[in-house]
Amino acid sequence: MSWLLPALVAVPALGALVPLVWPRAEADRVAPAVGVAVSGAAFVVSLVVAAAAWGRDGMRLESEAAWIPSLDVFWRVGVDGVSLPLVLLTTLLTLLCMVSLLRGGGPECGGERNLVATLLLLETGVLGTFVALDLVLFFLFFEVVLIPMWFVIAVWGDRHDAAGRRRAATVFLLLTVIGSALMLVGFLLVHAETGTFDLLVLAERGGLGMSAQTQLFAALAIGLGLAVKAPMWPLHIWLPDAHAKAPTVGSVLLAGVLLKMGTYGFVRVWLPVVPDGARQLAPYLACLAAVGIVYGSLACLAQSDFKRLVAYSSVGHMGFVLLGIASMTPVGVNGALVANIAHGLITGLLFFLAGALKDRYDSAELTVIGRGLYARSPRLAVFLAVAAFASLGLPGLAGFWGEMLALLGAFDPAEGLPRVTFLVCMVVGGVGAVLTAAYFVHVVRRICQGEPASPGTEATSVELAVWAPLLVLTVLLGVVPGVLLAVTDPAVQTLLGGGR
Amino acid sequence: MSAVEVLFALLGLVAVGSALLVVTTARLVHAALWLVVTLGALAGCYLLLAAEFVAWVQVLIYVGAVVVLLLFALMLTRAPTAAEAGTVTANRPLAAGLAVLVAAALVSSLVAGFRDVRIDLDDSVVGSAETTGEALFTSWVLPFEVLSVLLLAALVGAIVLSRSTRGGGR
Amino acid sequence: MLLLFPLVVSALLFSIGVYGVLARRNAVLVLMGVELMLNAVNLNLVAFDTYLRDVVHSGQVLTLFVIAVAAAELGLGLAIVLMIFRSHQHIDIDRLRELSDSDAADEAIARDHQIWTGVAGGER
Amino acid sequence: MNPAWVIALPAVGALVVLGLGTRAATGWVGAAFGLVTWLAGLWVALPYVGSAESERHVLGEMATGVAPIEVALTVDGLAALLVLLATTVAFLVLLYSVSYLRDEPRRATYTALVLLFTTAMATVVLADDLFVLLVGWEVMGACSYFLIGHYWERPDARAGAVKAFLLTRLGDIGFLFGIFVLGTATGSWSIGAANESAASGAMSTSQATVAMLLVLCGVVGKSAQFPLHTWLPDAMPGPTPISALIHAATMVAAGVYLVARLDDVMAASPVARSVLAVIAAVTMLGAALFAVAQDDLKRVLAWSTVSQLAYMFAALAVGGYAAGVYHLLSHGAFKALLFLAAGSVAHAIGTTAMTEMGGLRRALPVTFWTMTVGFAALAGLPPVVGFFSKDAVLGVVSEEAFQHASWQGWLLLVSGLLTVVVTAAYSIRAWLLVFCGEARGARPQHEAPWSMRAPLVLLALASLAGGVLVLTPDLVDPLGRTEGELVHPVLAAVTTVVLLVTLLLTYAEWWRVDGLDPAERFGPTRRLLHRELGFDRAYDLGIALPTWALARTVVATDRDVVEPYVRGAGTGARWLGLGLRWLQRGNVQVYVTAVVAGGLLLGLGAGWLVP
Repeated sequence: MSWLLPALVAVPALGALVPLVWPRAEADRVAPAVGVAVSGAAFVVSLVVAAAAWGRDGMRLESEAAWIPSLDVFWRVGVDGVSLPLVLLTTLLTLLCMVSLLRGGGPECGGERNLVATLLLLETGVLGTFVALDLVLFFLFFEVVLIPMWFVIAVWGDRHDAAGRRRAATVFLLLTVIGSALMLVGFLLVHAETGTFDLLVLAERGGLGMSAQTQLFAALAIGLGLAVKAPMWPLHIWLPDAHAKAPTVGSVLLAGVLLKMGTYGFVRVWLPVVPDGARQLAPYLACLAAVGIVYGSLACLAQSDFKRLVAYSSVGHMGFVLLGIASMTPVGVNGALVANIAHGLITGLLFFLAGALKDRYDSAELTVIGRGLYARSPRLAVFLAVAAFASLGLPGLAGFWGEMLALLGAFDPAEGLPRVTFLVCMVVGGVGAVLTAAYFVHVVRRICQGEPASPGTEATSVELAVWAPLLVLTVLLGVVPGVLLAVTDPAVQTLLGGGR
Repeated sequence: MSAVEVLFALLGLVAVGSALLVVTTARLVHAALWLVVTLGALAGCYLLLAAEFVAWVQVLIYVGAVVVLLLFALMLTRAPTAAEAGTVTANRPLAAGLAVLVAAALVSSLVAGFRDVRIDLDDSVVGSAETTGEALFTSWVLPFEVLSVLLLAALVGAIVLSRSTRGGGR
Repeated sequence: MLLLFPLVVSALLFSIGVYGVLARRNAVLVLMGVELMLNAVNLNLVAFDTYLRDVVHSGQVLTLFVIAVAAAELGLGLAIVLMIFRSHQHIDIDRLRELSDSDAADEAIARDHQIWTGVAGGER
Repeated sequence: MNPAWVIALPAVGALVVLGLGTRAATGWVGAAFGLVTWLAGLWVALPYVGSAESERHVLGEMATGVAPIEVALTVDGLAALLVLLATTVAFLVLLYSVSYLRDEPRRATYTALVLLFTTAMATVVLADDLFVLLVGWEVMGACSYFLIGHYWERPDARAGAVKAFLLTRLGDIGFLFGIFVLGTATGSWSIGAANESAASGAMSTSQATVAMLLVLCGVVGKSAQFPLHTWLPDAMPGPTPISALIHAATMVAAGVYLVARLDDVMAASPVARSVLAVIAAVTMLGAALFAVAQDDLKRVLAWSTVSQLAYMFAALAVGGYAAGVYHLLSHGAFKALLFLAAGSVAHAIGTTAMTEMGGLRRALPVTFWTMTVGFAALAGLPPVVGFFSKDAVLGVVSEEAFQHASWQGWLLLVSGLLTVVVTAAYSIRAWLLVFCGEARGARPQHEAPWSMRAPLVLLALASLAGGVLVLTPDLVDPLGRTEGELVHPVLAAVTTVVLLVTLLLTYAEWWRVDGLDPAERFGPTRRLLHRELGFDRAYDLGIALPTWALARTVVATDRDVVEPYVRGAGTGARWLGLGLRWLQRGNVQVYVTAVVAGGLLLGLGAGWLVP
C-alpha cells in the first residue's frame, strides 16, 4: 500500500481549491503563481513516482481500498511502464501551461482564478485515468476531465467567436459523452460476465469467462468510446473545432494529454480485457486508422488556419498510434506508446507556438501571419521549424520512432490477423507520412520563409522557458528512444501476454 | 335471489344510473342534484351491508354538507342554471374509451376473483354507533386524532385560499 | 348476498368517476367525478368489512376517515376553484394552460424574472 | 579511438557555432571543428583503409518488442574510405565557406547545419544498424532541405527545398519498408547480418528482391535517379559550397554507398540488379542530355552529378563493386572541385548564369586551372582521375556485356558510351562558355581569397593524382568482391578517341558560331531538353495537383459529409424535443388521461405477467 499515487491525484485536486478560497480581490493576480506551485508540486510527486517505479517490472505503487463494495467498485491504483511516461507527460505539460500563464500570458478575458482551478481539476482527472486500475474508477476519472475542458473552451476560447467556441465545446462534450456512455455499457457487459471491475484480474484472465459474443460487443462498445476520444476517423469531427477555438493552454492539454486517454484506454483496457473481441475488430480499427492518417494529412494540406492545421495533424498522428495498437503486437503497441509521448511533446510545442503567433497577430491564419518569420522572430521561427520537422517524423527526433514502430507492427501483425489488410494499411500510412511532410514544409514555406512582411516581436523569456523543455525532450527522445522503450516494453509484453 | 339482493341491485342501479347522469347532464346544477341521488342510494347500500353508522354519516356529510358546498361553488362561479353547450371537453372520446376499459378491466377481474363468494349477512354485527364508536375510540384513536389535525389544516388552507387577495396584499 | 353485487357497483361508479374527471369542462364537475371515485372506494371498504367480519371494523372506520378527508379535500379544491375563477373569470379546465411549455410561457417567466430581480429577463 | 567521436565532434561543433551566433569568428570556429573532425576521421579510418578487417563498437541497445535495435558502429574498408571522403570534403567546404559567406548574416545557422550534416553523413557511413543508418540518412535530407532554403527570400530556393525534401522522403518511405523486410527476414536489423543471410542463402530470393526493390526507392530518391531525378537541379539555389558537399560529393552518393553496403543482398536478387541497371542506363544518358541544354553553370553540374551517379549504379548493377566505389571516390573529389570552382566564379561575378560569363580565364587564373582539371576529370580525359574511374566502370560493364552476354550489360554499355560523348560535349561547352571567348557580363574584380583557393588547389591535386588508386585495387575493394582489373586498355583507347573527337567537334562548332552557345545546334530539341522533357510539369499535373484537389475534397467532406451527421444529431434532438413539447400543452386533463391510461396499462400488464 503506497500513498504516492493517491497523493499524486490529490495534489492538483486540493490545489484547485487554493485559488478558489483565496481572497477574491487578489485571486486573479496570484492564480498563475499558485497554479505553477501546485502543478510544480504535482510534477515533483510524479518524479518521485517515477523514481520509485521506473524500470521495474510489473505494477508498482499499488493501493487498494473498498469504495462501493456492494457494486464491486474499489479504489485501485498503480503504475507500470505503460502509464508512467504518460503520468510524467501530464504533469510536465500542465506545469508548462501554468508557467505560460505567468507574466501577462493569461487569458485576455481575465478569470485566471477560475482558469487555474479548472486546469488543475483537469489534471486530476487525467492523472486519475492514467493510474486507475478499476474500470469504474477509470470511467469516473475519464469523465471528470470533460466538464473542465468544456469550460476551458467555452469560456476562455477564441474571443472573436463566442458562438463558435461554445459550439465547439458542446460538440466536444456531447460526442465524448456519447462515447463514454457506450464505454460504460461495455464495462458493465464485462462485469456482468466476470463479476469484477478489477483491471489486473481481468487482464490476467485475458477474456476467460466471457463468451465470444459478449467480448465482441464489449470490445465494440469500449472501442467506440475510446475511439471518440483518440480520435479515430470518422469520429474526429469534434477535434479541429475544439482545438482551433480553445485557448493555448486548452489546445496544449487537449492534444498533449486528453487524446492520450483514449489510446491509453485501448492499451490498458481494450487489448488485455477483451482480447478476442479486439482481435475481431482490429482489422477495422487498422483500416480506419490508416484512412485517418491520410485523411488528416490531406485536410492539413488545405488548411489556412495554423491551429486547425495542427489539430488535423493530430488526427493523422493518432492514426499511427491506433494502427500500432490494432496490430496487437508488442512492437506496434510500443510504437503507439512512444508515439503518444512524442505527439504530446511535439504537438504541445506546436500549439504553444501557434498560441504565441495568435497572441502576436490576433489570428492563426497563415495569410495574416505572413511570410518571413525567420527574419521577424528568428527564435520562434526556429522552434517552429524544428517542431514541424519533429512532427513530420524526422528520424533523430521524437516523432519518428513511434510511427516507425507502429508501421513495423502493421508489417507483421499478431497471429490470426489478416496480414494483407495490415500491409495495405502500412503502405497507406507510409503515404500519409509523406503527405505529413508535405504540409509541414508547406507551412514552413508559407510563414517562416519568404520576404518578411512586417516587423515582428521576438519570443519572450517566459515563452522560451516553456518551449525549451519540450524541444530538448523531443531531441533527447529522438536520439535515445531506448530510454522510453526500456520502460514500456516489459509492461507491454506482460499486457499482451496476459497476466501481471 | 334473496330480497336483500334484489333491493341491493335496485339501489345499485339507481346509484350507477344517477352517477351517469352526474357526469353527462348538460345542466350543471342538475349534476349536483343527481349526485345527491347517487350518494343517497349508496347510503342505502351501506344500510343493507349492515353499516348503519356509516350510512348516516354518508347522508349527513355527503348528501348534506358536501353537496351544499358544491352548489355554493357552482353559484359563486356563476354557473348557468340552464342547459349549456360544451360542458365536455375535446378529451371526451378518450375519456369514454378509458372509462369503459377501466370498467371492463375491473369488473372482469372482480368477477374472475369473487365469482361465488357470498357475504353472510344473517349473523353479522351491525355497524351501529356503539360498535363503530368503540372501534373508533379504541383501536383507531390515534389516526382519528391525526385526522382532526388534517381537518384543521384543510380549514385554515381553505380560508387562506379563498380570502380576497386584493385587500390583504401578498 | 353475493359479494359481487357491491363490488360491481363500486367498479362501475369508479369508471364513471374516471369519465367525469377526464371529460368534464367545469372544474366543479371534475371534483364531482372525484367524489364518485371516492364513494366507489367507500362501498368497497364497507363490503369487505362486512364480508371479512372484521372485529375492529377497519373497513367502516376507514370509510369514515375517507369521508372526512373527502370533505377536507373538497373544501380546499373548491377554494382553489374560486381563486381561479377570480383570476381568470372562468373555471374551464381546458383553458387553463399556464403549465404549458410554450414560447408565451417562456416570455411570461422572463417577465416575472424581470419583476423579481429588476434585471432584463432571458439572461441564461 | 571510438568512431562515435567522428559523429559527436561535429554535433558539438554545431551547438557551439549556434551559441556563437553571427560573430566574426563563427566561420573560423566552424572550420576548426571541421579540421578536428577530419583529424578524428583520419585517426578512425586510416587503419582500415584497404584492410579486410572491421571493427564493431556497440553503443547501446534499444528494445522494440521484436528484435532489438542495436546501436552500433562499424569501421571497415568501405566505411573508412567514405569517412575520409566525407570529413575531407566537409572540412574543405567549411574552410571555403569562411570567405564565401564572410558578409552573410546567416552564417551561424549555415555553419551549424554543415556540421550537423557531417554528423549525419558520418552516422550513415559508420552505422552498423539499418535504423541508425536511416536516422543519419534522413537527418542529411533535413540538413539538405534547410541549406537549399538558405536564401529563403528567393522563391526558387523555397520551392527547390520543398521539392528536394518531399521527393527524397517519398523514396525513404520505401527504404523504411525495405528495412522492415530485411529485418524480418534476418531477425536482426544489422547490415552485416543481412549481408551474411543473403550470402549464405538463408534469405530467399524473393525476400531479397522485395527488400532491395524497396531499398532502391530510397536510393533513387536520395541519389536523384530516374524517376525521382528532378529535385537535384532545383536544389541549386542553395549556397554553392553546399552543392559541392551535399549535392555532389557526399549525400547524393550515400545512395551508392548504401547499395554497395548491401552488395550481398543485391547479388542475391537478379531482379533488383536488372531494375537498377535500367534506372542507371536511363538516368545517365538522360541527365547528360539535359546538362547539354542548361544555361546555368550549377545546373549543368547538377545534371552531370545525376549522370555520374548513374555510372556508379551501372557498375554496381553488374556486380562491379570496386569500380563503383572507385568512381564514387573520384567523383566526390572532382565534383566537389567543380562546384567549389563554380562558387569561386559566382563569388567573383555574382551570378551562375553562363550567359553572363565568358573570358574569365585571365581574371581568375587559379579558378580556371583547377576547374579545367575538374572538367577534364568529368569528361574523362587521361590522366585525370575521372578517366580511370570511368574506364573502370565501362570496363566492368563491357565485361558483363561481352563475357556474360547479358542484356543489362549491353544496355549499360551502349548507354555508357553515348553518355561519354554527351558528357564530353557538355563539359567542354561549359568550359568554353565560362572561361573562353569574349566577356559577356560583369567583369570580375578579384580572384578568390586563399581560404577559397586552397580547397580548390587541394582538390585539383587530388583529382590529378587520384588515378594512382588504379594500381591498388585492394584499396577500394579489400575483400576482393569483384574479379578482374580496374584498367581496360582497349576500351580506354576507344573511349579516349571518341572523347577527343567529340571535344574537337564541339570546339569547332563553338568556333563556327563565334563564341556563342554551341548547344544552339540542337535547335528545337534543345528547348525540349532545356525543359528536361517536362518531367516537372508531368509531376505537377499528375501528383501535386491531384493531391491538392484531394486535400480540398477532404476538407469539403469534413464540412459537408461528416459534420452534418453531428449537426443532424443536434437537429434531430431538437425536433424530438419540439414533438414532446407539443404534448406538454398545459391541459391538465390530457395529463391525467395519460396517467390513467398508464396506470391501466401497468395494471393490465401486471395482471398479465403475474398470474
